[in-house]
Amino acid sequence: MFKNRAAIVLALLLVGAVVLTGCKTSQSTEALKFGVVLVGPYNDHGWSQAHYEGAQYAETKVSGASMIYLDKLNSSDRQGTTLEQVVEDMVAQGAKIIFTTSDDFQADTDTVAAKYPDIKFVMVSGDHAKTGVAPSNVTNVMGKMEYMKAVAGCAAALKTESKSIAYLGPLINSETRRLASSAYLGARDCYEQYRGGDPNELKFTVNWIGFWFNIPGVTLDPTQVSNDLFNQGADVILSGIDTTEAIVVAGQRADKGEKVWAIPYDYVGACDLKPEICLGTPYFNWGPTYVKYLEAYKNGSFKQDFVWNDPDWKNINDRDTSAVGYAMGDGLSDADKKNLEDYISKLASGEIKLFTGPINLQDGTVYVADGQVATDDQIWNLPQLLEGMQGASQ
Amino acid sequence: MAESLVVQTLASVVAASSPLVFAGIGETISEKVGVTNLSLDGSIMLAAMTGFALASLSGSVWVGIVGAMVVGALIALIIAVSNISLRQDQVAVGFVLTLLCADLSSFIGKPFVRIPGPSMAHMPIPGLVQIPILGPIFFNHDMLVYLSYVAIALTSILFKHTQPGLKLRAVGERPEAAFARGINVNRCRYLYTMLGGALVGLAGATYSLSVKLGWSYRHTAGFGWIALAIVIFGGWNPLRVAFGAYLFGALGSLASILQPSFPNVPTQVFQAAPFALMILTLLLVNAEFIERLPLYMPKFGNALQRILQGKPPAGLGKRFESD
Amino acid sequence: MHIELQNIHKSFGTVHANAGISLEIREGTIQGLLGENGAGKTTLAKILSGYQRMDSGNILIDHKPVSFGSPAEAIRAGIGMLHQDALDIPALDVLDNFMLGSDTSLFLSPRQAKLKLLDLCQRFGFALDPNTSVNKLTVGERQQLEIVRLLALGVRVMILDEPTTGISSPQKVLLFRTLHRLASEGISIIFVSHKLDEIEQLCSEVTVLRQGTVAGSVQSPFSTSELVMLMFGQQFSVSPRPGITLGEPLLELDDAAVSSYRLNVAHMNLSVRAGEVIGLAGLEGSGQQMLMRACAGITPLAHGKISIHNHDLTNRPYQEFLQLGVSFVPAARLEEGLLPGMTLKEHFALLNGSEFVINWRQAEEIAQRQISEYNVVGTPDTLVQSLSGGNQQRALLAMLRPELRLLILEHPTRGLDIGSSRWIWEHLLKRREQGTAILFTSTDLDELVEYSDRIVVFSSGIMSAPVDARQVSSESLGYMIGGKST
Amino acid sequence: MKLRERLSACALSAAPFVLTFVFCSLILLLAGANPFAAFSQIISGAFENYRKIADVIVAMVPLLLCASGMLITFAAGLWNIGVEGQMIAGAIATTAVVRLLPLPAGWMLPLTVLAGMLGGAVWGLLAGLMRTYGKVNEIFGGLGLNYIATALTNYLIFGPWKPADGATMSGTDPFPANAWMPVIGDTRASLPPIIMAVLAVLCVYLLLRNTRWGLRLKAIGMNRLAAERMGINTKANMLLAFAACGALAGLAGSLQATAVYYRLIPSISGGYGYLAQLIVLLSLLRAEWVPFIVFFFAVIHVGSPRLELRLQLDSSLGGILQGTIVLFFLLMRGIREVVKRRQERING
Repeated sequence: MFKNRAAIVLALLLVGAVVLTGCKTSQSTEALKFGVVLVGPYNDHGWSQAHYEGAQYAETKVSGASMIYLDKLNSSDRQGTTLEQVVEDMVAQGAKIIFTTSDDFQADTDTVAAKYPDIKFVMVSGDHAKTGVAPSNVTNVMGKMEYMKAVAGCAAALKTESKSIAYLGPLINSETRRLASSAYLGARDCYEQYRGGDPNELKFTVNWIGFWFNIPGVTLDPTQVSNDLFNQGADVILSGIDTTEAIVVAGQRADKGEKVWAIPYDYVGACDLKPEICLGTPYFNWGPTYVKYLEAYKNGSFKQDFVWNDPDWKNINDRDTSAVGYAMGDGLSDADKKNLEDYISKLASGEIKLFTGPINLQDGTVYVADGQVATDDQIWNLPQLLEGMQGASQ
Repeated sequence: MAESLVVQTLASVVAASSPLVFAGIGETISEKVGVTNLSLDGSIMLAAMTGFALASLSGSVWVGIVGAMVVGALIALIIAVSNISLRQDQVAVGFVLTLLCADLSSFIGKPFVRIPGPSMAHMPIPGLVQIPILGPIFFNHDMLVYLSYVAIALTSILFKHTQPGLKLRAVGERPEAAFARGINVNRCRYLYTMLGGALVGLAGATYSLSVKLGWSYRHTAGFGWIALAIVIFGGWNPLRVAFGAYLFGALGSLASILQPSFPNVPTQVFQAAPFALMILTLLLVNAEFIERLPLYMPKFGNALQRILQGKPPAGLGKRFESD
Repeated sequence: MHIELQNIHKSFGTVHANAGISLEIREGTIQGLLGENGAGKTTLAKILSGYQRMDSGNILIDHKPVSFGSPAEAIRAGIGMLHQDALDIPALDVLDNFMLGSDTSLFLSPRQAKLKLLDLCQRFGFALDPNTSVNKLTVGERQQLEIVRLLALGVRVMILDEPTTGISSPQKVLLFRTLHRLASEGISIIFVSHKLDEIEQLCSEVTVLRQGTVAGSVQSPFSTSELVMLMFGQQFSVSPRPGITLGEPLLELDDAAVSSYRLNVAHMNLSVRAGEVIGLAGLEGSGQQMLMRACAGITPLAHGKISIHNHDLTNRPYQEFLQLGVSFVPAARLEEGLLPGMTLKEHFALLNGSEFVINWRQAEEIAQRQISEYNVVGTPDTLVQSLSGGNQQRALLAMLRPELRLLILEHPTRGLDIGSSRWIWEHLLKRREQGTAILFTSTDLDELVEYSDRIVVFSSGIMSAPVDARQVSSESLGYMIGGKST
Repeated sequence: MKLRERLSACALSAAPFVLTFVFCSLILLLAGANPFAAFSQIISGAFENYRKIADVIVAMVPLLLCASGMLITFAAGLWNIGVEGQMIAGAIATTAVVRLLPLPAGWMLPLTVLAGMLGGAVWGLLAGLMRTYGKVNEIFGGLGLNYIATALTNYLIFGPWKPADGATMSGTDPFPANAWMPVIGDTRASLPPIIMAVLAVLCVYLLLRNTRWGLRLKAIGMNRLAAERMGINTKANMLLAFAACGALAGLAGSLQATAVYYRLIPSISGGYGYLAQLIVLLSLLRAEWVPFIVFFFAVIHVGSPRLELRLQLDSSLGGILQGTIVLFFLLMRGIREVVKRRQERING
């Protein structure tokens, strides 16, 4: 008797579970479901988490919006799963607009978008909408992180005592080259302006690990590379990768009494891991961007475009308006902060223009002639690191 | 400048190699008693996750360390049970556990990914750290790094100078002879396999609490395989295994230090280096010519052979059943 | 110590190895335990030394019942055993082996142990270097190490299982002298053997086992015919050596040398004619194995020439030797000869035929035919590891090709009872009549003398000139093996 | 008595599945999730519609190919852990043919298949040579070669075969249309790979059962020394086994490139090599069981990303399911043997 009842309860539970999960997928028509495809873990304290929280922000700002996400979509973490499968599943769940958030997804986004002409795609960090390769339901967006990288470089130059700054680079492409170079230019500017030094005596080393984050056996181990960069005499390390190894290693070494600092990347809260040695974080603030596209979808104004968002120069840290920002770190002294604010205001006013000539490429060829300012296209497609930087360009 | 670069780099190498030392020594103990624990890659990962998670939850690194050691010992226990008592192929079970533990660490460890957490306190040893060159290289670390030295020394003494160590070696070399001498072979195997597993677990904790602080998805993947190869390279001798671990650490550093100097060499060459190196060292220690060294060089051949070659314990993987 | 065994039973699966054995051993005597292979001697010895558990029965020491769960308990009770194949650890050195299990303190005390070892060695005239690795010792020396080790543990009863297999005559003399001396010091010795002459020489009393039961106990002096009767339940007559005409020269070794990192054997000259039987005598590891493996094409020659049937095969691949009709039957049957896990049928299928797709029916037929022709107790679907030793050897012979020029056998009758041994030799002699030359090793000197036409003696890597088997006795052979000429 | 025995045998063989279910449920509860919801998501993720079922078949193709290849090496007693690398080598060779040879449409696909098999075979031979002539255990040799193959792919993708608009982890530029395997309807499945996979399993089944080479390999696996004494050239046969397994794995890699991704991507092997290893362990080296286990594993593989999408659970649960089943299977097999032996002792 008792056994029977247990079996019935079990069966009911099973049925209930299936029904419940089935129900979840069909909701009221007012809702706007959107998909977010992340390349790394949603909680990586870096690039992917910045997107994840941006999407969460959009959920609170756009009525009816709700997110479906899949993280770690890369060929080594989620082997055998393709973007197409993910999009298919998201569409099956009712997603109308899908954010694909890595340059890795660029080619696949085009293919999938062609298969789903009714779904809108926001492809982050790519440029196929500009080059005309992408189908018309794909748009590109990116933030002008170059400015914030320059600020980061400036912070590093303000702090360095060994006159040696290191940049922990991911893989080599035009995006990573221009970001590393921006940091370099910012460092030179500030070293000259605020510390009165000769920028040529600054050493700026870039070490590439091979991907946006560590994949054992595929990339170099960023923990080890960070340590080696410090061992070689750098005392400030700028992270260009999606994850947090640089600040973790710096924190570890600071605990040993070394005077070292780190500047993490991507995620506004990245300094949390070791606030006292953090010189700040150049971060992406994706919330407004997500809101913009969701609203555009709702009122039917979504169109193909290539957008490279400036920061909101009125307040680069305004979470409702600015695409990129710079979170000050506790490692900066008040004087440093003041200098940094000054530098930011000069960038805002246009008094300082990054990528102002003369700029030579690493092999010595002139890229921007003396007195000229590089165009956006020139910056976007930077073919090499700049003269004076150490590290591989290709 | 150049000297400080070398000293600093060597100090990092010593610290970064300490988990490999623990894992290599643990595996050596386990293989020396006749049981291969192939699950190292997964064990280390699961132990690293558990260690960090427990340390974060409790606020004490030592809770994490003990937890990680328990995890390592339990995984070794599964291998021991299935091999000794249930007569299953230890390579098969070890391989399954490698994959399983890695997945478990991802699943259970999800809430702990890249959160700030406790780490071992830096603890220079007063006095010793002042020794020029050696001081900063060896005595300017944390407790776990010093424990790795202790592990090397104790294991070496255990093998060479103690009665339990002699029994352990006998069991691994010829279980039936050990049994004839009054040793409880299977109990001995259980015991040391688990001890070895606990050290493997400690290696995991060392990663997440001392070397690669915190936890992230597949945080330590690949190191377990290298540790397994180091045991062969080290010829099942704790001192040589430790040397192998440091050598691998040093060569890894060399790859990242050299990268900027060779901008034309594709970075992938540096990235694959540890594994290519693993194959090369195995080819070297197994090479036929070492077998013949005493023939080529009557004088030093024997000594050189002993240095280069290590014979696996003869009873490795051989089951023993009395009756 | 006085030991009494009452009604000991022990089964392995369906085999009743000890079926109610009762036995008494008085203090300070040398008690023989005689029986052919498989009579249950070793099982009984292992039970008494705690290595195996009995199914039922009683063991009384000084009239008090005891039971041993492990060798440790037996040693604690004063009973130690020397196994047939010395159970030591070759990878460790002599001193480590001596210390292993003898000390209860945490740290080893090698200096004290060394003194003790050397002292014991001196008492019995053994020459053991504490620091050499055991795998460099001879079988006799390993035995000596075991004896002193057990004595150091305070053993009062010592069981020796077939201790004279593989040791030289001088070592045997030394061993017997040692045993007499131990007995005179009050230590009881149980001497397990299937060799009548040794029992007669050494023991004061002998118990004969047959098929797991006691066939009888006899006091010294013994009558050989009575012992044989007890052992086999019948008498054997020695078959007369058949006259044979030797054929043309078949195997030629010309100043051949083989080297391994352990041993170099040089200057091997041998000419074997078709139908000739050559026995290779020598202690284990004296070089005879290397000669056999060189003749079989397994080990390459470092120097010199080898030709078979007028084909120069120097450093040619093993396959060519096979094609020319050379076959090698190793002693380690399950390790080197057969494929545990495979059935007899699969073995025959593997060795017969060359077409890509196997004709299983044909393989079954061949297997069935060979099984019945060679009296193998089994079916085509029997897994080889479940065959008894004698049947494995028969199966190995059944798998040989019918026409062979040269058959090389390592210890063809090791571990077999007399009946099986005789059957094997009948078969081998049939082959020699068809012109197959036979090269074999044995540790049984009688076997060498009885079946060989000529005998070659190896001693520490030096090969003697062949001697006519009719002109040597097993005694003189024993001395030649030990490096002494008669 | 008989019935009782049969029932207990039945219970023992069901035990791994039950235990896996219990174990994974516990883990899910620990993670604060509803186990039933999780399992039903996996099932529905694999069977929801015909396109999903086709995805299961797509995942089955490389698993079948790799598992059947591994049956060959396992028969010879070799633990070919290098299947991943052999898949990658096959994919690289295929990509080389597509990129470097301007072939007419009809020639392209057959040639990519051959190139893939050749590439995989060469990579397999490398591990084999290290094993037979370098005495490096194939586990370490194979594993090292896996990492080297991965590095080689990355080098090609970030170096000589860089896409026109910059290198990324998403791989080379897509292949031209003549190097795309045709798909069935609007699914992602393609017929020729399915046929090749089925043929591979069938051939390996017959090879191991009825051919002399298969028997020789088994002999080597059982006792290499004895096989050598019997006149079998063990080194050559082992190398051949490595090459054959490599060829099948290479074919799998080649098909991943021409029928799934339509380009070379990093880690194109997708972990299928390791998964196939588990499958072969579970099959007890019996080819006839492989297709069923492959199907089961493919369902989990295709269904588990759902956990993440719908329940915010890490999809590594799929791997946990697969691993635990094999582990419990091995343990239960051991327990069954122990029980059997004990009974024999009592009865005997």
